[in-house]
Amino acid sequence: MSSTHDHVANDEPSLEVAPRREVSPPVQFVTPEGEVTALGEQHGIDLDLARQLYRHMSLARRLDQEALALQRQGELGLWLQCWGQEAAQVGSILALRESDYVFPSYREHAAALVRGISPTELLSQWRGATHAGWDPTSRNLHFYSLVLGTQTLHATGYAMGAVLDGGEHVVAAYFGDGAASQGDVSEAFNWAAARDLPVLFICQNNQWAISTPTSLQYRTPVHERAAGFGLRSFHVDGNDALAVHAVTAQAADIVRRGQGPALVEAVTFRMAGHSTSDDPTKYRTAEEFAAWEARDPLTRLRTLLEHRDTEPSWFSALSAEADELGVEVRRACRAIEAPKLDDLFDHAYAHPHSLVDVERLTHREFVDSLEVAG
Amino acid sequence: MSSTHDHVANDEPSLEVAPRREVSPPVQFVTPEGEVTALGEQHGIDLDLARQLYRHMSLARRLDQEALALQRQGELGLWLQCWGQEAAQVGSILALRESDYVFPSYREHAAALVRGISPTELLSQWRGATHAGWDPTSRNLHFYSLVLGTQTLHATGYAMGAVLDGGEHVVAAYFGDGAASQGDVSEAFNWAAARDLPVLFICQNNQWAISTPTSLQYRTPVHERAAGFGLRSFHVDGNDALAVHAVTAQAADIVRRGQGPALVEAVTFRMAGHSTSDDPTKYRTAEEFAAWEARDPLTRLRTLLEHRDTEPSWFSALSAEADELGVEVRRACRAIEAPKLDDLFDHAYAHPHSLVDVERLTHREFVDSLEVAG
Amino acid sequence: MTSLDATPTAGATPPGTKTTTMTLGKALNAGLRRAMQDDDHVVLLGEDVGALGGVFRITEGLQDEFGAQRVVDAPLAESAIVGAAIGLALRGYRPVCEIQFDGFIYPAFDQIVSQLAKMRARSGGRVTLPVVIRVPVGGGIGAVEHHSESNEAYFAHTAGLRVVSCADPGDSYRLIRAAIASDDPVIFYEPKRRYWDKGPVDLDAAPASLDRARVLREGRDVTLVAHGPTVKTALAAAEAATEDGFSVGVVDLRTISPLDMDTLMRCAETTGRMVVVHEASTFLGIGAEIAAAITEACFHVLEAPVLRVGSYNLPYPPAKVEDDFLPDVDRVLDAVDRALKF
Amino acid sequence: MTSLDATPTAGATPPGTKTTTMTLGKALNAGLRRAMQDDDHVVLLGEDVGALGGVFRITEGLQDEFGAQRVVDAPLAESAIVGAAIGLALRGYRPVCEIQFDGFIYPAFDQIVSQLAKMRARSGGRVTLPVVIRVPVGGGIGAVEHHSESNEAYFAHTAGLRVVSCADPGDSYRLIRAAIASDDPVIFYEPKRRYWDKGPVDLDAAPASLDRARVLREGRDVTLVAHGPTVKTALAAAEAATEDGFSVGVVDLRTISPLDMDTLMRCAETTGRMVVVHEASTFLGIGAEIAAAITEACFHVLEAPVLRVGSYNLPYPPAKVEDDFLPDVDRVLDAVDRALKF
Ligand SMILES: Cc1ncc(C[n+]2csc(CCOP(=O)(O)OP(=O)(O)O)c2C)c(N)n1
Ligand SMILES: Cc1ncc(C[n+]2csc(CCOP(=O)(O)OP(=O)(O)O)c2C)c(N)n1
Ligand SMILES: [Mg+2]
Ligand SMILES: [Mg+2]
Repeated sequence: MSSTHDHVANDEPSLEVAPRREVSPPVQFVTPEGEVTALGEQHGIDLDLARQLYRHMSLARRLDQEALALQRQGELGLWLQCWGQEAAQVGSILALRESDYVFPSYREHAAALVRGISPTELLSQWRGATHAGWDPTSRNLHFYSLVLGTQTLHATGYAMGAVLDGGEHVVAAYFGDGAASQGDVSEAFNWAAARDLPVLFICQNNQWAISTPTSLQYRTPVHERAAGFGLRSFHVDGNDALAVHAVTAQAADIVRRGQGPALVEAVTFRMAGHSTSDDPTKYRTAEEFAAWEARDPLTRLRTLLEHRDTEPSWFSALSAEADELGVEVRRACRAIEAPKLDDLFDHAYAHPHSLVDVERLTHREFVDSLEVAG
Repeated sequence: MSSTHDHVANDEPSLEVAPRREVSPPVQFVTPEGEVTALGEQHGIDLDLARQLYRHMSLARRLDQEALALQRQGELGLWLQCWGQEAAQVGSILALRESDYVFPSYREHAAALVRGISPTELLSQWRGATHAGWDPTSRNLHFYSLVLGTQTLHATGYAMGAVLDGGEHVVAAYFGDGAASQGDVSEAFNWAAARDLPVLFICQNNQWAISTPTSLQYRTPVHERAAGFGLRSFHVDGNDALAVHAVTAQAADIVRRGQGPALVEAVTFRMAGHSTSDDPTKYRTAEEFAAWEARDPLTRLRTLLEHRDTEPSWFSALSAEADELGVEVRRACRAIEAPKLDDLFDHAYAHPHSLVDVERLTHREFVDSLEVAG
Repeated sequence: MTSLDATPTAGATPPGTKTTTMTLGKALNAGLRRAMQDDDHVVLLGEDVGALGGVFRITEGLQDEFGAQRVVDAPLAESAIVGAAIGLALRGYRPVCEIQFDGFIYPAFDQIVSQLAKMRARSGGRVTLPVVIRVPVGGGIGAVEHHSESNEAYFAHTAGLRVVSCADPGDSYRLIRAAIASDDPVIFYEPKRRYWDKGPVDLDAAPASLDRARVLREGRDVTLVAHGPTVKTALAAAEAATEDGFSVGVVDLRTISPLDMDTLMRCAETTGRMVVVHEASTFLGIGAEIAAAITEACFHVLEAPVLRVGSYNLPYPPAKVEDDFLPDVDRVLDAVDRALKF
Repeated sequence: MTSLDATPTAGATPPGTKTTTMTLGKALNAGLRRAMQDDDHVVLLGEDVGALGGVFRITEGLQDEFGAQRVVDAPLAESAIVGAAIGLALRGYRPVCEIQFDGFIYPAFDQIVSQLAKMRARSGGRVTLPVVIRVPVGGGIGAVEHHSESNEAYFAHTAGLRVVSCADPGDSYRLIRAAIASDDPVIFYEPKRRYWDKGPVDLDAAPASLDRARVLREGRDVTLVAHGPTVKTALAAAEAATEDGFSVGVVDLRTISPLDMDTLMRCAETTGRMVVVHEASTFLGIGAEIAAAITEACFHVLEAPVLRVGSYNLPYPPAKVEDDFLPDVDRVLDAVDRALKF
């Protein structure tokens, strides 16, 4: 192809679309040391809110620890800790209205507690007694979605319905840094953006998807990607509950006013292994853990509150409340009963299904025959 | 939740990631009227290249028209015209090396002709004689992919293999504005970007996906989305063959030098209906068509060449060449023979498969029994 | 849990006062319109279902009548279409999705199989997902690859879904309305090569049952079982067999999940011989299930094994050879002969 | 077209010189290592297959040995994993994908069914895609939803794929190597609740055949047909039946597509009674195909219908009730009884 240009000419002007300016740092109101940043001062620190956040976070952490212990004792089949992500969850869900429907992923225990999900409801799935522990309409919190990213499309459709119904809405969907790689999530970004749907995407970027670090997952942070689809985009220190709350509130406000979907990327860390089956020492260092331990979301808020005159008695009352919760979690867990397969035949279809009816009968007869025999 | 902030406060500073600056206009070297733009002058206009581009584009248009006629005569089952997209296709594929493996979608007839695909190879699929008309390795051009977007992931994997092999590579994948909405395409962007793979994505944005306009497909143009994933991003007037060539060459150069994947969005128009089964008057206006007719990629280049002293004899020689191609297309099409089902039993598996063996026999026996009977 | 069956008999459409003749495609269009008029929570979504009315014009005129909020041209992403439908259903809507062609349903497979099918069971019966996924299905129209597949077995094997296949205009009108009225998710197959077939449609007819097959023709010697596009083939074969002196019955399955075993057993008992005809490949096609289940239920009355006529274990071939690939009258008659010879 | 069968008999692994005892999981690991040593075009990709060695540790140590370019931690996207594997195969590689759990294969369904399965046929036999998709499959480990499914029927019904299911350590070692050596795409099922079962593995054994079942136990009265996790169940049931005085044979299918009909027919002829056992739901499970095909082939020698023991037509239930859901020795024996009573 002799007549073509030498296209490697280096003196040629760039024809490229100007690359985006540097990544914007996450919004931070309170430093890991508990100091208020300039932005935090500008925004103002609401101590009542801070205490409310701290309380929910403390209770969530206690539940998480109890559940871990219960799994180790064989009372739960599996547990996925939310340790380290309490600020990202509590800060974001508290910034929504209770009427806002929320689609969690599967690690949003702190968010679920804020919405009033009881220990029984929360643990029954992990005890193997049910696939979904609660009635989603009662608290406007959908049950967990385990197939990664699928819930972002459910949120998109739910938001379409909300628009058809009229009024102001925010429909929120939580997902992780790993789930963000699924095509479903991009399809949800795209549809929500194309039709200005009131979806608020909340990505907890906890640096890991099981053993896969974000460096292998993507080239640009998730909020950059979302902006590329035309979403309003937010980037926040996910271990700073006050910042997460403010950012989520602002994003939700945009969404609620019909200005299209938005995404909040909360930068945080999964302190535990992926689940109780995981061994994180296989793929990450003690240094990384230590660095994030120093950024603990509870410590930071406690320091701030202590500096700002919250009484020790307030903390000890909270501690007692957490102890009570611990007792309740242990009691509730052990009390969860296994369902009967017999009942499950009623749950798969809304209308009678002849095959299921036959199989229900076959199963009953078989069980009866065993009882007769044995 | 009385203690929470009033988060709708309008005097609050914005916590949002700064939105991207305005969309960059597409690169243009030659205006629809055939004038060279300042950027075109700066880059330099290579008349030999312009003639080469014009020749391929003319031949492609002729083939396209002949195929349309053949479909109307019942010789082809279906045809999807590339009318209007000749510059986007010829300009881009000519900027690649012949050793660069290319994954087309299904409308890349002009690109296929440049790569030496014969009329027989090109038409046999649309005559219903085969699903894939050519040997992909012989011209480094994969056959068409009809399931939208799937080929972008094949390109990604192919590029992984190329990296394993070592050396400098560009693996190209064509797709449309509609296909870009598929999760697969986003997954390909993401993987290619995360691992710096040598993939060049070429999106022909022809404004429509069957009856769906881009305004319903997305909020931001595809090159913006790609940039969000971390791809090097280009935006070009897809009806300006010289600009498409230069932009693709520059993008390919970046990719070849291992600087990661890039995307070229070529803005063009599907002049015909989606396919010969489609009726575009159902969903778009005559004005829109007329506006794009005025931006015809061939006219523009012809005007330029005429202004720059290309002899009329050169055009008439080309016209004669196109006539010859027309004759060959008609001949070739009618000569394409239907395969035998019998042979297809050999193509589904590489190794013997007992069920297929049995069915091959059953089929033969059945056919024989009919012959005996009838 | 209430039965959806509003009709006393599950036989052929009873003639009503408003019976008119129309194509199967138009009957579906009428059924969709009627459902949208009756319930403003019915919304349609899919690729090109709006101004174009879908590539087969099944939704023609509906966007004009009901607006772009209820007849939604979706972005080009099948997973998103089904995923969004699930969300709409969670919000109380009754979405009807169109998948443009059979071969393009696979990007939505995860949303269908992991979410749509299982969400009710997952929720312990608390969540109801009245979603219909309409799929123009099957071959015989000379189309390119991916436009002629028959994939009902995948969904029939998936617990939590209902799978319906319509065969003629009158019944299609009744079945699509029943599918939309169902609180269970339904995969609704439309035989694309029969879209232009005409037949009587009673616009007053009640929605059909979603668990009853139709005996279109009683027989004494052999029963042919078909659904969707092969019902017409089976009827033609039965007619041809009459000329050879055999009495061949025809059953239109209508619902593939669940199967109407009562009707199938009754026919098997009557004829002792059964041939299942479908366009999907025989290996693990619905004929395998019918053969296995009928053999178990009617072992002592069967005079021959239940035979299957389907397509071969090959990807759908290029259009020029599809006639040899699809079951046709000759192949059905051949199977009838074989059944009779056992 | 050459047969992959390098072994003279398709029976149990013949004892070799390098026979050692290891778990099924370790045997697969050894098979993968061996394949990677023998051919540097073998590459692994999947979620967490690198430093972690996969959630079941089947790829443990392989990234250390062969590097991160040949043992690739993929981004979290199954469609991309299979799509990229297709591209790698087009470039001349032999990719082996890991899908983390059975229930997460569906996002890749389109790439598997429309692309991987059909590309060779599409190309008229010009393109070869030696891709293996490894899937830890089935229930019985007390897992949460989506981690216990059995979905082999979807892929067995898909022309263009081979479907393999391994059952014990020695055979798994031979089958995984055969799958990687195959020029056809293979869906390779690993019975996750048997990963920790120990057995002899002959590291010198040749790769297994991909079209032969194994008769693990000859019987005179009834033949049990199983694959993957239910092979052990079937063996236990056969053992128990002996105590009641019955001679029950066991066939391990090993390959589900194609089925080894010769072996199945021979067994059906010997015993006249057959029971198929699998974890997938019976409705349109592989047992349906075996019942239909065996009944057609052996109609006159069958003394009872081919019976099926599988799970029910429900989404996989919560772990606490999975023992009632899965076929166990009691349910197999019940079917044996029923078969004997016909
Ligand atoms: C479609 C799908 N593929 C694979 C899995 C298995 N899996 C469960 S969690 C997980 C990692 C998720 O990472 P991320 O989204 O970052 O969430 P995190 O666990 O960090 O909260 C994987 C691979 C799954 N649940 N769904
Ligand atoms: C997965 C999938 N869904 C639907 C289709 C049907 N279909 C074929 S072409 C097309 C429109 C494609 O638009 P675009 O990507 O913009 O390409 P263009 O036709 O404009 O070249 C559609 C919906 C398909 N081929 N694949
Ligand atoms: Mg994560
Ligand atoms: Mg387009």
